[in-house]
Amino acid sequence: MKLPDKTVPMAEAVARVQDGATVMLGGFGVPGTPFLLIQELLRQGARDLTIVKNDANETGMGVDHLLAEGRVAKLITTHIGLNARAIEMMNDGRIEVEFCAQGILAERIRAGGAGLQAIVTDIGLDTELANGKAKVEVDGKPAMIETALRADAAFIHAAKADPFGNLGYAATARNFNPLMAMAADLVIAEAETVLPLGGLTPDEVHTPGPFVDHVVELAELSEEYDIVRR
Amino acid sequence: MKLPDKTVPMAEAVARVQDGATVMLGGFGVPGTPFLLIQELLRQGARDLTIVKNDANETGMGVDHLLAEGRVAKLITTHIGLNARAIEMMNDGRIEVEFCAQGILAERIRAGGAGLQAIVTDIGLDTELANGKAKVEVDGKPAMIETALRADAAFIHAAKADPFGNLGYAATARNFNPLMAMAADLVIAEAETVLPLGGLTPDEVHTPGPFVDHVVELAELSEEYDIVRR
Amino acid sequence: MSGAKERMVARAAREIRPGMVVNLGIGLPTRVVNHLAADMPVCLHTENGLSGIGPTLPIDQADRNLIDAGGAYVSTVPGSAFFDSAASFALVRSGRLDMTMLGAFEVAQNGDLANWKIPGRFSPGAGGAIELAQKARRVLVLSTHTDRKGNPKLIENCTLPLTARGCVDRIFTDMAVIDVTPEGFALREIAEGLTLDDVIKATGAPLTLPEGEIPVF
Amino acid sequence: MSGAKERMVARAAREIRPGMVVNLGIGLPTRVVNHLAADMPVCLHTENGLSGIGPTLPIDQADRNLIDAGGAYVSTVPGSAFFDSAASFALVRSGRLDMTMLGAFEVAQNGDLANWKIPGRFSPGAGGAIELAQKARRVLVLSTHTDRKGNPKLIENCTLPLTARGCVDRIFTDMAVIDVTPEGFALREIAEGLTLDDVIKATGAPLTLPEGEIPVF
Repeated sequence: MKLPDKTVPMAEAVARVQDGATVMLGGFGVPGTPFLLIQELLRQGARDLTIVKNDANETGMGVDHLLAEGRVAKLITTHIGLNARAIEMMNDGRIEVEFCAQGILAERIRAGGAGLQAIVTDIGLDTELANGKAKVEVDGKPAMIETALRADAAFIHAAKADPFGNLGYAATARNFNPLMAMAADLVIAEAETVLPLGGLTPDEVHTPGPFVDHVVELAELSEEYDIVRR
Repeated sequence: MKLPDKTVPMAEAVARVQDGATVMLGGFGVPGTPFLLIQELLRQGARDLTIVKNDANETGMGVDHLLAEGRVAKLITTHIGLNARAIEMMNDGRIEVEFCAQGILAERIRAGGAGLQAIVTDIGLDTELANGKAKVEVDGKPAMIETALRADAAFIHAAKADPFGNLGYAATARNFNPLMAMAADLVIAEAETVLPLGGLTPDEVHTPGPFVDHVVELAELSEEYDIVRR
Repeated sequence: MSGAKERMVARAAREIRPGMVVNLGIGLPTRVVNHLAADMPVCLHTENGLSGIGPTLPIDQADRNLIDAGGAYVSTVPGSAFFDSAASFALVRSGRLDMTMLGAFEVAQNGDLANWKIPGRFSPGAGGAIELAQKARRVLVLSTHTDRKGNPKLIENCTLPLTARGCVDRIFTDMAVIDVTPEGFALREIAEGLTLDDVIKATGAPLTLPEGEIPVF
Repeated sequence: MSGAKERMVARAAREIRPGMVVNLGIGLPTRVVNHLAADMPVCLHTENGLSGIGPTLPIDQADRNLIDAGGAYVSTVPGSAFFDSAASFALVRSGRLDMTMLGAFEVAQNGDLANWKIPGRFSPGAGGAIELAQKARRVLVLSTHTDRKGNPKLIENCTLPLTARGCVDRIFTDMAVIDVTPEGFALREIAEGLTLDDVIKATGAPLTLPEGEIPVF
């Protein structure tokens, strides 16, 4: 046996994302955000999207392009404080925003990726994030059910990949990427480098290939990946 | 700042485990089983233990020593088919055995390590493993609550460690080790090699140091770690 | 292994399609790997934490830390990955396992599977079988057609504790290839040298027969 | 930064004990790191996936993939580890974070904290604050004693949406060090140059006073 090859051109992979899709985007701020896959999604024109991402990037970057072009119906996120447009669109009712505690967003995505229906947690029980969520007792203590999140597609940014879809992330660019790479029906990974099979050792792999559908090699990075000078 | 040093002699670390404790043991069969920590636990004499381990090893190895000496009150496990003594003691009522589906045992331990109260799953709903477990509906579908597992102590076997407790596992010796290393109040890692700080790169770390309480370097491995000749 | 069993295993191997991720259960299913072509693009998964299983190694070449779920000393291939037990079953439960091949004590005509417990006699625990049976996209059973006493394993209703309900898609035995359909068991192929009557007699539930000649394997 | 604020930060740094794992929130708390000795055995954690934060780097030495949760370009130390967001908060929720230092809009005398939302004016989301406040073993607040309009931030009951209930252990401001006790706010130390009356006037809830002379920081 040899492991299957999943490399495809970016346009072909992204064309599978339909209007109305839920799309997970890796990244925490700049590191790990799949900026070029987002650009391709923008170019192909999908609309009415539900975006799941830790943050809304900053104005003029990543998710903000989708917001500016009116492609986003809903955002499931933890913090949008660096994107004034996102806050304004939320306040004006032009997008719906669902906030999660950051680690609970991570766990809901992981639960989706792990084929669980939900997790049970006491995080946020005393806050408005508990509104509308089912409450249960575990060992006599109050908790609530946070349902698993899955997406139609997940866009992942990896530092290294092999053709089977084994992925390795760089430093804090890991963040939500390995979780989202488990949690979508269509997982597309853009990689700065695609090595031949065996180029990543079995111990270097952060996301095992069976979770990944398509691998796209980036010819070069755009400016959005660069260091942010404030 | 520099990272704290957590290396201690094995006897000192294991002495913190009391009679009646719940102890998690890494490993799937031989790989990843902390045989020398188990030997030390046996030597120090703790009894009435609840052991959480994927399997009961084979006769004459690992968990079987604790069973043979009558130290185990309860076993939480997935499969004990290679240990006739464990099956016999279960059938005679000399130990209590709680069976879990293998991946659900993994998730219950992980949930304990992640500070969650429980997970919600449909695994085993149609089987006798569902007996006595709370049922819930998620998005209109039936599921059940599997409570998180935590232990008083977890014994971990690592291939490499550094003094801060960063751990790296070898091949399929990983299995339950990184999950259990998150899920106990006292996490003791035995390591085949303890490298100086920096000897494991930040990307090579499978279990981050903050989860680990004590690091014990193994002078040499016992025969139990060897290849099993059947 | 008898000729009939060997042909059963070879026939089952033909179910594996290019691109699949496959988990082969302990026992007969493991032997399917011997019938896969060297250039077949497929990923074998073992639940103790490896995708991309390579050939089983003799003891003198074995790595003490590299086993499959059955305890065999295996190897890696270019592109293998190691992961923990939670990630391993995440893959199974979330639909990334295209196929599993499992053994059976009993299979019911509605696809119920019992393969982990004979109360009072044999209760080792289910290991990973419940999740494999319940969540693999396609569940194949590889088994002798009857038990050691000659009693049928394919029956109307399971009498043993279930592994999973309605999970089995297709059954390969030393006598036949049989699908589980909404109408119950449907005979698809028959082992070389057997008559239709042999198969019917050894089966504990009604068999829908194919139209025309029955293919032989 | 004013002298009083600088002394507040230096004072807060003295809460960090050898062996601790500490998360420093965005803003004033981050500056605590400048007051830790080079040989202090401590592990700094940032929720975006790093244990063992090293010094912040100037732009021309920065690694584009290595930031803290506030977006600063940081570095590693020998023994640092990278992990994903789920593992990062697993550490927080399971009790492995010995201490966090957070900012505040309001702290109530029962330890309730509000620091993430001013309805109608500022609703960016809580990020990781809810879990840090609810689950760190010790929660310290670093904040100015009053808001920009001079209104007290330490009050009887929070008026803003809560981050977590009863979570705050100790508060460091530019005016005082105050503990949250079962009897409400207890003054522990006072900033150099201030009178007791200054602190009482700027605080929106009763203050228990220490016996004897009040230590100055």
